[in-house]
Amino acid sequence: MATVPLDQAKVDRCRELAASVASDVQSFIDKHTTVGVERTILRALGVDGVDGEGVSVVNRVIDRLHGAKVLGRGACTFIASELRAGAESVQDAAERIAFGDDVDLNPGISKDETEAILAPHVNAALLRIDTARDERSAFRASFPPSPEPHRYVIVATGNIHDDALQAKAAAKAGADVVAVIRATAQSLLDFVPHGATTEGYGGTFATQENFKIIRAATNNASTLYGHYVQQTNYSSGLCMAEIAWMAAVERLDMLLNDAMYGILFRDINMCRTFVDQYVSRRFIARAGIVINTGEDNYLTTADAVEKAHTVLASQFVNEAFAKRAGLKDEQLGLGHAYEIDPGIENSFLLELAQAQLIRQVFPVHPIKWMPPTKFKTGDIFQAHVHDAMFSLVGIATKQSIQLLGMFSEAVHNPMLADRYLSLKATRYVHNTANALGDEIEFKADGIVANRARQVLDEALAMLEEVARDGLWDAIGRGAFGDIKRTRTGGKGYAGVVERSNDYVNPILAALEAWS
Amino acid sequence: MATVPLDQAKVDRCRELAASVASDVQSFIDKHTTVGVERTILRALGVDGVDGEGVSVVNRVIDRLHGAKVLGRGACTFIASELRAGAESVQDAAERIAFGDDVDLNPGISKDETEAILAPHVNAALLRIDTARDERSAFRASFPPSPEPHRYVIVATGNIHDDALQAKAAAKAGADVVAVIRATAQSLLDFVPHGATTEGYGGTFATQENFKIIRAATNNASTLYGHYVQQTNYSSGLCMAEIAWMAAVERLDMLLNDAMYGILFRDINMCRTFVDQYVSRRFIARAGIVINTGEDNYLTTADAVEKAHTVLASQFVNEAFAKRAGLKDEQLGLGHAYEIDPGIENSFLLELAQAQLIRQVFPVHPIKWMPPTKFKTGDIFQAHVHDAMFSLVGIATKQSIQLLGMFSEAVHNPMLADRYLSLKATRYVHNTANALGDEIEFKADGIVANRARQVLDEALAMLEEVARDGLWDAIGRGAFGDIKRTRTGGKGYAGVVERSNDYVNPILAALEAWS
Amino acid sequence: MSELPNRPIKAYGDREGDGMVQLSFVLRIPPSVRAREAAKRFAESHGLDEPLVTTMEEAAEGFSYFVVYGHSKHTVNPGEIEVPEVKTSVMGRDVIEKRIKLLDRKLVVVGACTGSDAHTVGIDAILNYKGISGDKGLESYKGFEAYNLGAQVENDFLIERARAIGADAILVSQVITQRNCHKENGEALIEMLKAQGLREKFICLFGGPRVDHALGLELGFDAGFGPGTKPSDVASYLVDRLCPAYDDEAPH
Amino acid sequence: MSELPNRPIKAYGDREGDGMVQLSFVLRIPPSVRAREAAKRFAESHGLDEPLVTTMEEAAEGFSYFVVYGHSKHTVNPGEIEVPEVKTSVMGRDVIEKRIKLLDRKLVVVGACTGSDAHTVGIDAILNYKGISGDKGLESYKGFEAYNLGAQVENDFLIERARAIGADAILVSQVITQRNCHKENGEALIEMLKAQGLREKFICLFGGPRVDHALGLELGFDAGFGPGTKPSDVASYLVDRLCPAYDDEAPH
Ligand code: B12
Ligand code: B12
Ligand SMILES: Cc1ncc(COP(=O)(O)O)c(C=O)c1O
Ligand SMILES: Cc1ncc(COP(=O)(O)O)c(C=O)c1O
Repeated sequence: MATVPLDQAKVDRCRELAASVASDVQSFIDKHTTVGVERTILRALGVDGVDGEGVSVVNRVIDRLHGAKVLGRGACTFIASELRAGAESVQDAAERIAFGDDVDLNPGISKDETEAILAPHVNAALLRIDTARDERSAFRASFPPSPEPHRYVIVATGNIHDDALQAKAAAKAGADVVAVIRATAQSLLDFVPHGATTEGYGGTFATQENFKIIRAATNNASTLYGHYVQQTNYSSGLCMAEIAWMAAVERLDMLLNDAMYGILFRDINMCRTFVDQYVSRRFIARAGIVINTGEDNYLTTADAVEKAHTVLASQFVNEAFAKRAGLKDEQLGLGHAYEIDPGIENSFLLELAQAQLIRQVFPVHPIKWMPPTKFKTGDIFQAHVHDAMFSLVGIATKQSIQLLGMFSEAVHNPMLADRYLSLKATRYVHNTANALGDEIEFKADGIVANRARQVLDEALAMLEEVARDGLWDAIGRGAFGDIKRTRTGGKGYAGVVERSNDYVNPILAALEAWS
Repeated sequence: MATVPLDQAKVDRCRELAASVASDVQSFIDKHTTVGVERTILRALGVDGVDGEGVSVVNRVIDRLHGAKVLGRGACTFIASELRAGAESVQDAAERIAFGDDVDLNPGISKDETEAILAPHVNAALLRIDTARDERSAFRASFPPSPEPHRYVIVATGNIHDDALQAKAAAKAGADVVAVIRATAQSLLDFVPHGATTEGYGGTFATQENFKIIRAATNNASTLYGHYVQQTNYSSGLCMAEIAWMAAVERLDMLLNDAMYGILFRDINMCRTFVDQYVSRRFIARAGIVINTGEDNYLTTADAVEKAHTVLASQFVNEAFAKRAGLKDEQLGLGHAYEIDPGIENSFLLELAQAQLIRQVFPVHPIKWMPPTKFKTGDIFQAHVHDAMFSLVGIATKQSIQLLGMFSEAVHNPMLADRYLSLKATRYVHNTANALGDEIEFKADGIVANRARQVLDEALAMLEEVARDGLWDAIGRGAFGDIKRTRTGGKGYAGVVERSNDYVNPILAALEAWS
Repeated sequence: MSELPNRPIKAYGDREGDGMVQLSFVLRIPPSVRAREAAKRFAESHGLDEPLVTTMEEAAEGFSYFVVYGHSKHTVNPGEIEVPEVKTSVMGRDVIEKRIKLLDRKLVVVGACTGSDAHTVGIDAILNYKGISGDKGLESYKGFEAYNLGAQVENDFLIERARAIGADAILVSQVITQRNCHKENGEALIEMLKAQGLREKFICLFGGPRVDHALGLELGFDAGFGPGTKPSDVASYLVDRLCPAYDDEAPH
Repeated sequence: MSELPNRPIKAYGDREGDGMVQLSFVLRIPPSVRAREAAKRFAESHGLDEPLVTTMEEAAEGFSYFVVYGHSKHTVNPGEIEVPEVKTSVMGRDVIEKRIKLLDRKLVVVGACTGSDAHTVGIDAILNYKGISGDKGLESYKGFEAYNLGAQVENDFLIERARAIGADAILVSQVITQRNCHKENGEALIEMLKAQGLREKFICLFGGPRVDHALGLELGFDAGFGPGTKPSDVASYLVDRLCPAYDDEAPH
């Protein structure tokens, strides 16, 4: 296979530096919780439903506890205390906390007592995740494995029923993975909408019911068309962890999940994001879900030639965080993208270099290869060719997951025909050049090899700096995606809570204890 | 540069065999002339114009001589005899032969006398060609050379004035070469239409006036857009030689011209074609025009995987014929094409192999790379991607001239927008992957290398057979393009004439004497 | 075919009824703010609501190329569409051979690409042994005697040959369609046959990439065959027209 | 702009007046002979003569995708089109700086991508030093003081900041256009300014990939800027509106 020269010592050093970067942040994470994390734990324990105003019970519970400044003990403390006080079920306990007049917000209950009371519920919570995972795996195993790159398309009508139709259409046309894009502003909502939804701007709300509807559609499509169709969504934004749990129990295969995307691209507070990403990933690890990180996005705000190394550096950081959350390499779909200005001479070679470098640095990781977007214009014919070159690099460098480019990228969310034509073109390119990567070698001192060397060197230099300054400051300087954020700025900071000494979270503890 | 393994001994052997194939046919050629050849000589001597019915004077002259069964002496004999008899000019002499009542059809005039009488006219004829060539070269030299592959597009409105507009449009969009496609049935006409034409099915008539109009337009475009725009047309069909002469004096840069295309694809008689191609090429050689051979066509009627070697074998034969007509390697734009079923796995690799093999076998030849046509469908989006892969092979294997694929190939002759988009996409692909060929190497024993070996071996085996049986019989068997033709079948056989002992053709002699 | 909706439907972008269509064209005006507006209005005149001009580029001096998306107001009712279709259901090779056997002679067919048209690949696919996409040509059947006259065949020559060999069917291919020359060539053959009182002697089939059954009928042929036709389609049609049915075969 | 033809023109394929256009769409019917005919009629209803359905493919179960070429009957008269255009002619950097100098203070601008829109690349291109395609952003001018509030900025916050810094101009970017949310966001800002009696205090500019001057005006802004806008366009416009002209400059 065509390889670029790779100095393994440098790669090892990058990993070492990233590990230290992540450890530094992890020490913060381990001392904090967030409203999102606690809501997630409630959901995992089985709390469900909305009140008369359509507000989720989990939000009511956590808002109350947070308002009372007692969330630092962890939601479990209060559930256990209500159960002890006679609540019939976890749901009942939650409703008492949410709506009850006489709820004890400073219960005298020890960590041990809480753990003991919740033990059966914790077991049930874990069993639910494990069962969903095993069910998904068994179903998936009943189909032949799809060749890589897996072809990933998005649907985004705003109406979940239309999305289901589009998902099946895509599956028939050869899609291996279907993502339902979220409504534009959902990531800034500090709650997860409830039920099936039929209205959304720029995408469809991620709700548990919507997940169910798409899972039914993709499973149906798998059976009909004889290949397994993966489902994915976004564990990102202010409800990162809750969505991770929903995805776990609704048998999703993949999730967009990144340690820094929300900070950079959604202006979500760093402290919040770091804590949330950790907990979300603990669930993801257990559920056997593959994550897709978002480094591709950097190249939409920063230049893809100058800042290519920031993608690689960030991937090491994402990897380091993921490891701390128990994810296996096989679950790390690190993201990168074909975003170099197509007008640059030999840009195809630079893209080849980057794609191949990342393939080699992360050899067993299900690398996620993202299409050109920024330099797409409304000339759909030209855009289609641009995507073809992208697909060619995808197959030549053996990327694992390929999000298909759409010729209408600069126009609208993809429509039925756009997706159909993209799948058709991609199938052609992948098939006609299937063995290309095995057929060629790169010249030892050529453009490709030198570019790969350069990017690794620059990533290493950058990681040295980040490790020296700490991630907080690096982000403050605009190291990633040319975007600067401050430690206490951004959305959702108010939802970050320091854990008190008697903080208790037996579900997280169980996830952490699991290998 | 990425190369395929090439056994030079086999290549040499192919050339040797092709030479013997061509020599065998050449001995026939040297003993014959045709109505087309003789008309060409008249044109070269300056005979021009049409009669009241719009029939060219050259046709009238030759028809009369042929009707009288005296053409075996060569038209020059009669022109000289009329000049001796008092004709004021060559034109007058021709008109006397064409329309006169008392013309001597069995003149007592020796070869030497004919040559002596025509000497000044022959000199003028040669000077006209040389002047046109030098003018073209000088103009071309005033522009920077265009990078290869030269981008070649066709225009084909049927109306020469619209064609001129389209030619300039294409030049602005980056075309290096503009071809005016001929009207559908012109190649079967045994005369060249006269004047500017505005009606044509499937293309525009090749006439001397039309050549002038396009030359003016392309020269104007060269000046406006700062890069030289080459003009090309078809020296093919029953008037192969006449058109070659017209192109020579009207300063065309290239001509579609093949030793066998007319036989196979137009069912033109072999004897006729072999003689005509020889004489046409003698003019082409002197004019410094680059020819494009038509082996690409084989892959529209025969399978491009199974019959790839027939393309290579035929190129050796075309080369051998061209050498016998005085053409230099630098004038031999041997044709081949991207016509493998795009649905075949690794078809891209097979195309790479073929393109690279031919590039290496004919290293200084301005190889002509033709786009997919047969497997194009009316899905213009998919067709555009198919063409992009073709362009990529073009740049990676450094083809010299690339006829651009059109996404509307299965729909209509290209329109303004089709050409514009094709040029745009090709420019992108060539630029983005400019150095690809220098960057990669093919695996020594891979699909590409083995395919190249196989094709060369098969071509060699085929040439052994053709040399053994002779070209006449090989064509009779369907060796090229799966099409069978017989020696005396096909159109235009009646126009083939055995040269008599006193056959005289001082123009051809001069061309033959030129190095 | 009765499952087609019998109500007006709109184009489908990604939701029922959104009417989304994509349009591209060139106008002879240079790119400008007004040119963009002209393109928008031009699109509107086609019945496109809220047209979005996604591209305006100078395709040539004084010409702009546009891509537009818009919501088409128009509908079509598939249920109301009547269009002639070749009725024969395709038979297997054995059925074809068996039914020709009942006739006790071979079916003789002659085909050509007529006029100045030199595109033989289509007619070759139908007649020659090789066939297309694994479906072998009529030549490959024991029951057929197939003559392929090739390209650029004049109508009178084709008729002459058909008579000479006692053909059951004449197969005409026309690929070049510029200014409807395929229709002229096809019609001319039928006229010529009629003039010679021979029309009824042959089954006449018309084929090519721009041909459908309706066009074949319109020009006076018995049937028309378009893109994707397989030799077995043609064989089935001819057998259905010319050979007796045998008992154990379902009627149609 | 007077050079635009003042007569109805048709689309141009490869000859004046041929009207050729290309159309693609999906209909919710499976591929069939009748579906092809339905596509043809659907194309005809858009005013396409002799529509040629070049592709019919099953894009999904029960859906067909079509590509059609046809000769459009429609015309548009470019001469009749009146469309508002930003009038300023673009100035060089030195002219811009010189004219701001005449004002004796800096021009203060504040920009943001408002509502839930997170697409900052466009407003960054206009405001930040880096600029776009070699044209540096307003920050790079000595005469400008540029504040970029980034993404997802609420209208009230934007107004508050504009007041606080004494802005001359407010720059709003809107990229997401689903169901016209960009129009709503833009209009809401203007309404809010009006309600607070502040509309006249600021020059208000609207921009984004689906924006043009007409839309800007429609929503109550002073101007609208679309795809391809350069920082120097915006700088020129602002200088033209806010700074005195100096003598040796041609009037406009
Ligand atoms: C191959 C080809 C050629 C070859 C033909 C070789 C040969 N011996 O056939 C060569 C290179 C010689 C050639 C030349 C030209 N070609 Co050409 N050619 C093509 C091409 C690429 C493919 C056609 C093909 O083989 N299709 C495959 C066959 C299997 O499909 P088919 O013909 O549709 O046949 C099927 C059905 O239609 C049906 N069928 C067909 N006939 C019949 C008959 C019967 C009785 C039945 C039952 C069924 C049937 O069954 C077949 C099997 O399914 C097309 C573009 C394209 N991709 O379509 C252009 C195309 C057809 N050619 C075109 C042109 C203009 C020419 C030229 C005139 C160009 C020129 N000016 O020089 C010349 C001249 C040829 C001439 N006088 O006819 C145009 C036609 C435009 C138009 N619509 O009028 C096309 C569309 C290309 C283009 N975009 O310009 N061409
Ligand atoms: C980059 C990008 C992103 C980045 C944004 C990063 C960032 N910080 O900006 C990321 C990855 C985060 C992103 C996310 C999303 N995106 Co986005 N994105 C794009 C993309 C690829 C490029 C946009 C861009 O940067 N263009 C380059 C700039 C320079 O151009 P511009 O914005 O037009 O700006 C120029 C002019 O318009 C003008 N201008 C712009 N603003 C202003 C203001 C003033 C005052 C002036 C004078 C001029 C001016 O000047 C600029 C310079 O010339 C487009 C697709 C495309 N190719 O267009 C999709 C696109 C815009 N995104 C889209 C969508 C739907 C989303 C999401 C909602 C998807 C989802 N559901 O998750 C999310 C959510 C974002 C949100 N809430 O806003 C859609 C929008 C569809 C629509 N029309 O509504 C697009 C078209 C993609 C698609 N086909 O679906 N996206
Ligand atoms: C990791 C990650 N999360 C989320 C998103 C987008 O989701 P949202 O805009 O809903 O946060 C992206 C970008 O597509 C992403 O890469
Ligand atoms: C050598 C050669 N001559 C001529 C032609 C076509 O010209 P015509 O059909 O007018 O003979 C071709 C094919 O395009 C060709 O390759």
